[in-house]
Amino acid sequence: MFSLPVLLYLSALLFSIGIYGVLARRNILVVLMSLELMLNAVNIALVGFGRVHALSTTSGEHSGQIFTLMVLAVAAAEAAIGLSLLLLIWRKWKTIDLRELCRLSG
Amino acid sequence: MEPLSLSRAEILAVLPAGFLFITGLIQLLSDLGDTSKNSRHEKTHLAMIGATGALVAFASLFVQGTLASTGELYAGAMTDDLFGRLGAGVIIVTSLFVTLMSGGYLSSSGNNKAEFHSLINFSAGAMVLLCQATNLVSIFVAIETLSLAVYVLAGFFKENKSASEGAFKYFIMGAFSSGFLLFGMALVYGLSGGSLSLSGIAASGASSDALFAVGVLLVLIGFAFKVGVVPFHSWVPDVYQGAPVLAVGWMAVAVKSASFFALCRFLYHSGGGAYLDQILVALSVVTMILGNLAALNQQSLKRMLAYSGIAHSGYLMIPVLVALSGNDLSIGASLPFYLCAYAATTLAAFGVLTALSVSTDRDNIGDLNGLAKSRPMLALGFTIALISLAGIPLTAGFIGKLMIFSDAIGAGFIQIAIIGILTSLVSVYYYLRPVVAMWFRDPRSSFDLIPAPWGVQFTVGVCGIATIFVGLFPDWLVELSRISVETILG
Amino acid sequence: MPTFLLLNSGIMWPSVAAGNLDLLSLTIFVILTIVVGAVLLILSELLGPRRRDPEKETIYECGVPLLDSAREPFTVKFHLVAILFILFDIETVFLLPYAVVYKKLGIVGLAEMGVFLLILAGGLVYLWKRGALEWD
Amino acid sequence: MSGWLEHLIFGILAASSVASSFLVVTRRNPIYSALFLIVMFSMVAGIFMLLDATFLGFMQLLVYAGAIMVLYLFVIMLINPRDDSLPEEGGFTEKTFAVGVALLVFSLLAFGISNSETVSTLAEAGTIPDLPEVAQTHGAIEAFGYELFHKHLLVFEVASILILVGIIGAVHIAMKNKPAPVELGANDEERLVNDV
Repeated sequence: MFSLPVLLYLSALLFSIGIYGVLARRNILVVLMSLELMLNAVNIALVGFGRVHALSTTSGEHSGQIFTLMVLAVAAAEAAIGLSLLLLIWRKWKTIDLRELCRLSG
Repeated sequence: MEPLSLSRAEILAVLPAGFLFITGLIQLLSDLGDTSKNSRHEKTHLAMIGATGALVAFASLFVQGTLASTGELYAGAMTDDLFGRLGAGVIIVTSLFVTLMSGGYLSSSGNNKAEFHSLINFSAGAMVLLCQATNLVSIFVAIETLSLAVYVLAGFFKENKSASEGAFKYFIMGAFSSGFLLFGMALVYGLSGGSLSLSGIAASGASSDALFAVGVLLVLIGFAFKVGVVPFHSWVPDVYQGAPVLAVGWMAVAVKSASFFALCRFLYHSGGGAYLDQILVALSVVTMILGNLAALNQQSLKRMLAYSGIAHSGYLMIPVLVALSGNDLSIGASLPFYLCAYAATTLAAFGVLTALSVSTDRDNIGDLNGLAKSRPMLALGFTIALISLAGIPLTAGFIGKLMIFSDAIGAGFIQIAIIGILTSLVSVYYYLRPVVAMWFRDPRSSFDLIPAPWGVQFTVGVCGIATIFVGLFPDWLVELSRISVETILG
Repeated sequence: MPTFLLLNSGIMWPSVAAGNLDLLSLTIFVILTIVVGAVLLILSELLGPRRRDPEKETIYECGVPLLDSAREPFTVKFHLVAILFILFDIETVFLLPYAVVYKKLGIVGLAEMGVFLLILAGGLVYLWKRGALEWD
Repeated sequence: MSGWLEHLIFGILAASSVASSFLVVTRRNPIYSALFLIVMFSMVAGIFMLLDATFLGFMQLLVYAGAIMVLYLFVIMLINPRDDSLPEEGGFTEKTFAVGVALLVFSLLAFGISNSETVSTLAEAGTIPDLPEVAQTHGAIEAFGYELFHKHLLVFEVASILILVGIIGAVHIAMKNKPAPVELGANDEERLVNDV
């Protein structure tokens, strides 16, 4: 059961759950969390491929893991900027509802 | 376990991006003195640092001596071939002009902080690396660095509400698209035998695999968001209207060309799956049609330029599609040329918009009435830019479109070329409306036109002249772009 | 394979390589803490006497009766510090691999890490001068 | 390590990560979604350790569950400490559109995974535990750091620029600019205290 196709199905499933979260939810906080969820789903696929190709790859034994470390750094910087933008929106509009935000700004 | 070592070529290859990062840092630290007041006076020292940094970075492009590429650098993370350097050159020149313009523009809007200048330089450095990146990790990190910088630039004027709301929408769309981009890269990495470098992916020959095609499609979707191709363009008009004019100019020119250079390099190496040609055809056709039609009845100048930017992304898709379908890559040579022409033209257009926005923040076409009488030079610059965007002869835009459509016909994509020509005919109408307003309407503009900052006048002048010059003597740039395309595959 | 789990079958026990021992002990530690904590809680929940008494419900000697729910909005200062914590946390994540390998990387490695830290020191100076760290 | 145990543990981790991610997306109260997201990050960290990426597993716990979720909880407490101020949930059309796009992407990926020859050839090599042994130090911090600095030096430097851009952005956007608006009357004093 713990094999590459299952890992890929798992990461695809988490990715789609993240997509649902971004598109369906009106609470901006949950949208930002779903974005983190999507990036994390990809990490599973990356590390899985890295492990499978560990001995045969040309780009180095830990190439998948190093890519994931970079995704970690990017996700953290994105969360930092996203939440400060959210704070700016909260200060100006006093709402964290995405649809209302669109309505207010016309 | 030998210790780390950097070859001379590696150090020289990273100089352009390195100088841009250093200038950004110096600008940031040099402006820390007066934190309190929102300074009204124009901080020329920031513009000077930025300009010298950009010029030194441009010079360091040629310090390598030979234009030939010295192979894989930093273990395959980056290359210094001509294609990458041509992209880097476009980015550096654009950052030079935007830095010159930003001094006057920011001080007029009372928000004159060094963050704007340093973010422009940081994102310029990241774009230079993006044009020269040859492995998936460096492409991804470069795209994310420049996107983060541009999200902050879009929301730079915190006070006005629509800017912060547009920036937030841009952030969510951008983060969403980088999720797709990343998943596509993970699949391409996994299915090409675990090789991160683009040459390894090309060598692995997995492009017939179904999941590999899905991976390339997801990467294409990620890039399509960044570039603003139709199904993924909904953020473009709002952000272009909300964000500061200069940040919009930076997005329209630099971010688009860097993304296209990286997309081109990626697709050339990965080859793309079986269905990629049809998808690219569909994307470019729909983008051209919708982009131009939507721009027809736009009253606001910024929204009109936003939709024209989307339409031009559609035109730029054609050389990518043409090069991918045939196995002869030199056909796709029109892409670098068109990007250079597009960069010069759009910079002139946004220069004029910056000049206008210094004196008024109303930006519908009616405000241009009689501009020719009050500001003949500005009106001339804007007219040249619009004519070149429309593709009317004697301008660089015309040569670019000519090349694109002749390549498309040469490679057998007759219908796309016809659609392209028809849509650019349609675009002539909405490009000429402001020209008519400027030259043939009597001025009823109620705002007093304060003279544009020197940086803006300089930019509009130089870019206007460059557009005409390339329009009249295009063959040096055509030759350069044809050679550069051949060097991609190394 | 990570043989870090206590439950693996006996045949694996003697062949646990030295490298994995610390992982194994880590797992034992984690499992023991969870088990001991759970046992204490559950036992006191089940065995403890449960006799309601108004006297017991009153607030402990010098307590202040509650005015409002404890969830007051934080000031924005916490938010900015939390963001900066994340970003400098990422810096430590990159420092960790360097700290383990710096001997093998030699002078060029030192120069690379120097550039990395210089850029982030520039960020710190920017922060400090912009007044992001002031608390009042 | 006998195979069945690793399959069992992977099954538990995968099932709980899918369940907690589903709960993250569906809970009305953002605090519960944040807590379930922490659970999901720890499950994914467990999967990393099963895949011999021990350093990465701990970094995932340190950065994601440790730092990012702390920030999320800070923001949640900052924005809606009371439960009544939650935005009411999206209409039916948004939900169906979102489910449609999510299902479309999942079916595209599942179609790709199911009939991709490369994945099936890779899977023939057996499940992950039966794969050829990797070196004992694989995934440990030393080999990871060595490879990070030798093969990905350029990306390491660009990462510092990424963090610096994050710092500049966060400070510029999140900080209220110094000159507080002066038009506040005396009676607005207490409003200033509550104003965030």
